Amino acid sequence: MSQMLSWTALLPGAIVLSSMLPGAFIFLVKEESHVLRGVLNMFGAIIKLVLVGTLIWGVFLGGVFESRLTIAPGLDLVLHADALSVLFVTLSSVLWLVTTVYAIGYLEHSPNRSRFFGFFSLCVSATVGIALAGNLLTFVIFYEILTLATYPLVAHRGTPEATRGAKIYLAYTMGGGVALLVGAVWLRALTGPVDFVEGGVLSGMASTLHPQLIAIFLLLLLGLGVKAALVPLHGWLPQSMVAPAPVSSLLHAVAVVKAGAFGIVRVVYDVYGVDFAAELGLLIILGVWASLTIVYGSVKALTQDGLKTRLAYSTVSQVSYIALGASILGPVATIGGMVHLVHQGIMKITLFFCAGNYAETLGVHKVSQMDGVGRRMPWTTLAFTVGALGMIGIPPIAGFVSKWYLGLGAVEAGQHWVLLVLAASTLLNAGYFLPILYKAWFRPPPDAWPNEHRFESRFETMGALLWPPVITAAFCLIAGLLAAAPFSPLEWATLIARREYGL
Amino acid sequence: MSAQFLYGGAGILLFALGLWSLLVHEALLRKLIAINIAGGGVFHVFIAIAYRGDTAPPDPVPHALVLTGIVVAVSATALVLALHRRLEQAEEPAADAEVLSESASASSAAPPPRTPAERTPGTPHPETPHG
Amino acid sequence: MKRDLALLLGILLALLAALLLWALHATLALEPGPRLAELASARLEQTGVSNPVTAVLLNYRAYDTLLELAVLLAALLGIWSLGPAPAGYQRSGPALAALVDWIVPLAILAGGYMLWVGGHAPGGAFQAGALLGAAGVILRLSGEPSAGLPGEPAQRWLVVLGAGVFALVGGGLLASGFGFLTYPPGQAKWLILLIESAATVAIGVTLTAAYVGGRPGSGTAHNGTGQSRTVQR
Amino acid sequence: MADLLILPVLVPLLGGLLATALPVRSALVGTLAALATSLSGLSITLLVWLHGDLGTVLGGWGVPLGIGLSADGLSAALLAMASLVALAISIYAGSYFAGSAQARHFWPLWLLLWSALNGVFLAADLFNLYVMLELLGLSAAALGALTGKREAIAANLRYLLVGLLGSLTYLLGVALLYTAYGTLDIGLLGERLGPTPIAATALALMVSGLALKTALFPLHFWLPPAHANAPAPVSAALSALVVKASFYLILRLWTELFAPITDIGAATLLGLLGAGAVLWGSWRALRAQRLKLLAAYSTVAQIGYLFLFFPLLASLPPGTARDDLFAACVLMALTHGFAKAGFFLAAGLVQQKAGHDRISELGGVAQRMPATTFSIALAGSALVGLPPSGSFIGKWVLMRGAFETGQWWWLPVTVLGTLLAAAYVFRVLSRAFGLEPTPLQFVTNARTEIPALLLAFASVALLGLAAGPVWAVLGFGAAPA
Amino acid sequence: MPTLLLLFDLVLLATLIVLALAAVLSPEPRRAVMLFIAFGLWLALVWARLRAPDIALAEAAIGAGMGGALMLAAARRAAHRDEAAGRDGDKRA
Repeated sequence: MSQMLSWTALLPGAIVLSSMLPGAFIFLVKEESHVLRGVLNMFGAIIKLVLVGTLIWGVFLGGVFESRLTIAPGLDLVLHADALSVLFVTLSSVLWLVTTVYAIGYLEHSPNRSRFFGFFSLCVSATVGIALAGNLLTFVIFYEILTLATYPLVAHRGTPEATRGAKIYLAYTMGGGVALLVGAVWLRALTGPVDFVEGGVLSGMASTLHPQLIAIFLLLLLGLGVKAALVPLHGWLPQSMVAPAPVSSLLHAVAVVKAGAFGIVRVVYDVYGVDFAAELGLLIILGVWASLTIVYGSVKALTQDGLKTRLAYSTVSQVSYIALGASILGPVATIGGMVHLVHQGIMKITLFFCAGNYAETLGVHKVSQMDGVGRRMPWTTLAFTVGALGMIGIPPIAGFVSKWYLGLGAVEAGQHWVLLVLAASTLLNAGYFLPILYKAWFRPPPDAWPNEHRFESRFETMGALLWPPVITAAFCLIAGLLAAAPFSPLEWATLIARREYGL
Repeated sequence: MSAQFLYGGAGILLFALGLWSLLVHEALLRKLIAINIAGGGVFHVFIAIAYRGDTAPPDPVPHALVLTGIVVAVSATALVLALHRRLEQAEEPAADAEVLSESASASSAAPPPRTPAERTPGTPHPETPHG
Repeated sequence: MKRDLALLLGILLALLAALLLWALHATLALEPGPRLAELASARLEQTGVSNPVTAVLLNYRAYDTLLELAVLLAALLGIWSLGPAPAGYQRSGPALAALVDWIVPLAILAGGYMLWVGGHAPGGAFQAGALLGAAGVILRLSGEPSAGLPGEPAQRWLVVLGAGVFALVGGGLLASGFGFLTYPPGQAKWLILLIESAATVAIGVTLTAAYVGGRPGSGTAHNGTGQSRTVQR
Repeated sequence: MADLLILPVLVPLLGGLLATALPVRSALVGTLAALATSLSGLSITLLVWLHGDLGTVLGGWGVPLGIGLSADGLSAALLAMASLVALAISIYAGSYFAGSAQARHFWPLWLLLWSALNGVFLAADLFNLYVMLELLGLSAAALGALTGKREAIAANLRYLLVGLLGSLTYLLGVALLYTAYGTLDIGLLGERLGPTPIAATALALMVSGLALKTALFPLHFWLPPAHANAPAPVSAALSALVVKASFYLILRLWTELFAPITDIGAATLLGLLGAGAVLWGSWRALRAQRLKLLAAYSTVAQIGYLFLFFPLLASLPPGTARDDLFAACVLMALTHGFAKAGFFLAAGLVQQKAGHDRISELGGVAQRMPATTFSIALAGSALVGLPPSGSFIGKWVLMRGAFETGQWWWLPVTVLGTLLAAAYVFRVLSRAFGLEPTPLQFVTNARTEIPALLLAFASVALLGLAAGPVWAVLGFGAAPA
Repeated sequence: MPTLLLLFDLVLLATLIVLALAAVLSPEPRRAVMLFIAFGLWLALVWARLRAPDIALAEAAIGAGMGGALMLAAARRAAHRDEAAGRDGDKRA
């Protein structure tokens, strides 16, 4: 770091550290000092938001932000902020603040909270690191740190199921991580240091290397597919629903799953380059695999009675929309995929928050127990409804925007079969969300809830549990209605697409 | 200088003999004798190549090396024997209790518990030491 | 099975020996020349001693000898860490007692001579130390449980003496600018004598203590199992 | 300035002698000597970093007669690791042996072992190395048997015999070299040595003797019982430092002294043995029922990884690619040193508190000591080679080298080894997430948990994110590969 | 190399090898140690022949002497235990 440390070189590093350092201190905080822990958490979240705000403004103006740490000659840890990374950083920072508030409320009297919030902050730092990674080595490093940081969260409760779920989670992600590592090293051996460059790096490679490049892509896809929950590799997601609600919501709806999808997008756009990938026929493989997952996820969701497991399978299918968007050649489909990255995040986190509320307040874990929930907890169920309808793709909620652009992009690229996939999945979404809404609003509530808690708050449940889902539901509406406004997810996705395709 | 080769050769034979005995015999004392003989062999090689006929004075450097080697060998022997004696003592109560059960044979201390898998198949390696 | 495993090993090691013999022969056939012999004797007079082996031991390669004393000390510390000494031997009969009264002083005297003669003739610290050790062994065998060794504190200082003097002389020379174990021209002889005598005493005590085989604990030692063993026949 | 080279050997030796003479105050003398020794070791490393290789001949007689000391990049790096790890072990041992009768026996032997270790790293004379290896082996075996339990004594008895056999084989190799080339100094020998039968025989003898002492795969049988039954600080020193000394010698002899005659065939043999060590060691670690036995088998596996570098180094011409591989090999050795020492120290605490170290019943204890469990987690992730640890960087460069030299068969070994390592590390860590009561605070006993935590942290963050200095000390500069 | 001297050397070395073989092959501990001490002394003799008197003295005094004494004590203990075992009808060597 010989050159003068201008603040543009410090910002990306500061964003990653803004949650890592408080996290490290939280480990040392004594269990009973809640206030200190709360302050550290909120301090980290707010600082990160402020930094991300300046980053958005800087990147929008075309500024270059890069922190480079030379681990060893030829091995650089690079944090580079480009349009794509800002999208994911903003998503995870905003949702981290909301989830922290929710988690503080949710874990009111549970044990081991210092440990929980310590690893929670590490997790977000890893996610932000993945988002800001400037080369393949940094990406792999933060990708593995994410695995290490999420394992204790999944196993947090300590029950035998939690340990079993965590073990399955670890088996999948460790295998994926090793596949990603081998692919990355193979690519590094062929082409030298692989920095992410908008438009791709490999387009100029000699044709003799093409078979190797295809093999490398499959390896990378295998590694990333585990976290992106592509079909055969998704087994860990439903199993790790044993984790507490904040973990399921932030990690398995936003951080971990999106890291995989984000990785696929990075590899396709910034390593291979879309045109070169299409030339090698990789997009077809990706497209088919994503479509399979979309349909499979929705079908499995139909039959799940557990509310969180149903949402988990819904996540499996929804995340593949992003992969699908990346696999269609054309800026419009790219916009659809990118914007779905944000929309799916805010919608799914709302649903998981609501699921957490039902479990915490009424002891309702199964869909069959949700009769008349709307009457008892109107606000939470309203937020759930907004999220569910958004998932199905009903305008004006955000989900519709991304499906619309995906469909448009598919038509433009001449891949009409994608429309069929979108239509089928929309129907299936309706198939597993509408019954829940019907039960919640129109069925009479049972005489006694399985495990009701009376909270002394004025509203239906504790404030810290109620407001987060309502806020994120509002985000869904705003992202849908004001899609054309500046700095909306859609506008930013258009900016990304324009820079990726060099328009 | 056939004398140097003659004596050096004897040294190498002693080393091989010591190595063979170390790998084959079970009893610790025999292993210890084997190691000392092998050590003697190596030192003998040094002294043999230091010998430069009856006229010229021999090369003092290998002599000093061998002296150091002998002292090192004897200190290692002393430590091995002390460890062995302590091992026998540790087995002693087992022997006293032997009146009750016939399992522990006093004559040879039971080899330390070794799962069969630990013996790497095929490759010769020094056996477990017991009295 | 044991029988043919031994045979197989024998054949293998015979091959190894043959290989080594062939390699040795191939080398000696090339007349590899006097090695360090000429060089060592050429600069002998600067070393302060006339016996070439002692010159190598205490001047050219003094560092090795220092470490060798450390090895001896490490072995003794290992023995001491393992437990108290076993019971001593039966009081010897009058004949052996009389013989011992003669041999032990003689051995000590011979050790002193061996130390002194080491400067210019075969002998030296290690052989002298071995003689002192032999005296200790004889005392131990003739029923003296402490084998002529003083109490624990004194034993610890004596055992440390050899390597201690050596290291301190080396350190002193290093501090005074000559370099570690680089004797100033005039004083080489006296420094070597000082180191050798300290080493002789240390080696004698160490070897005897090693033969006693246990911590210089309190009173008659009984073995690890707590009950006092009958005196060994 | 090169005269200071003797200090890292002289200071612990004098400390050890003083600790022997004053048993009552051995802990105080030991700790002070430990501080002074690590300072002297680190200052040597600093000197080598600033001024390049240092060399001197003791006694002022010039190389063929006198004994040379030398410190180049490789020895400086290992000396720095040894100084830091041994200092942490000394602080840990201060509290671990506090008040026990073993303390007076531990400190003198420990300082002699440390002196021998520094001596091995600084020696430039083959016979001097033999005496150093003997002192190292003897004091290590004596320390290992400190607990006095039957298994410990039997294991260390076998360790001592194996060590003697290894040293004698090495000495016979030295004898043959002296016969042919008439000198014991490594530098002079390097100039005179040519591809003759005697040199090849000497290489075979010396390397097999040292392989026995560094527990390379088929010759590893003695290591697990010896390291698992020793007291915690001793097993940390055995696994992290003593085994490394023999490996360091093999690396130095193989790549420098015997460079003219070491070809790809012999290097591939070492690689295959290393691969065997990785697989067999990891498999046995996975099946080990005791925590310290798991750590010992993990050492066998990690030593295997280090030998995987030999065939790659042999097939690359001297250049930045080869320098990177060499530096990565050194980095993995250093990281394993820090991580394994941290792991053993933490495991020792768990054993001390639980009274046993059977993995299946460690859940409760592990949860009540968060700092210790965190050290095991950090050290474990460094042993597996997960980022951001130094061994991850090492494995990254190892795999890249395997791809670039076309020797792809080392990849499945590394991948399988990493997965097996992840399995046995997380088998231990999953115990720490039980339904035990929440621990009151992070650190329970500072004087023992902080050293273990710092060692584990160094292997992960320090070497993982700032491995640049390793390249710099080895003199490979920052030329971007 | 005058034949007489060669003959002398051969006899010297042959005895050395025979002593070593005997020491290695004899199962009874005390007998083995005795033979080992004889081997040590003979080795000292050989080295005296090779004009290395200091080392011959050291080998005799330390190698055969001290080493032998230590081993003798161990051999006697082993012999006692063999007899004790012998008395109890367990014939294991």
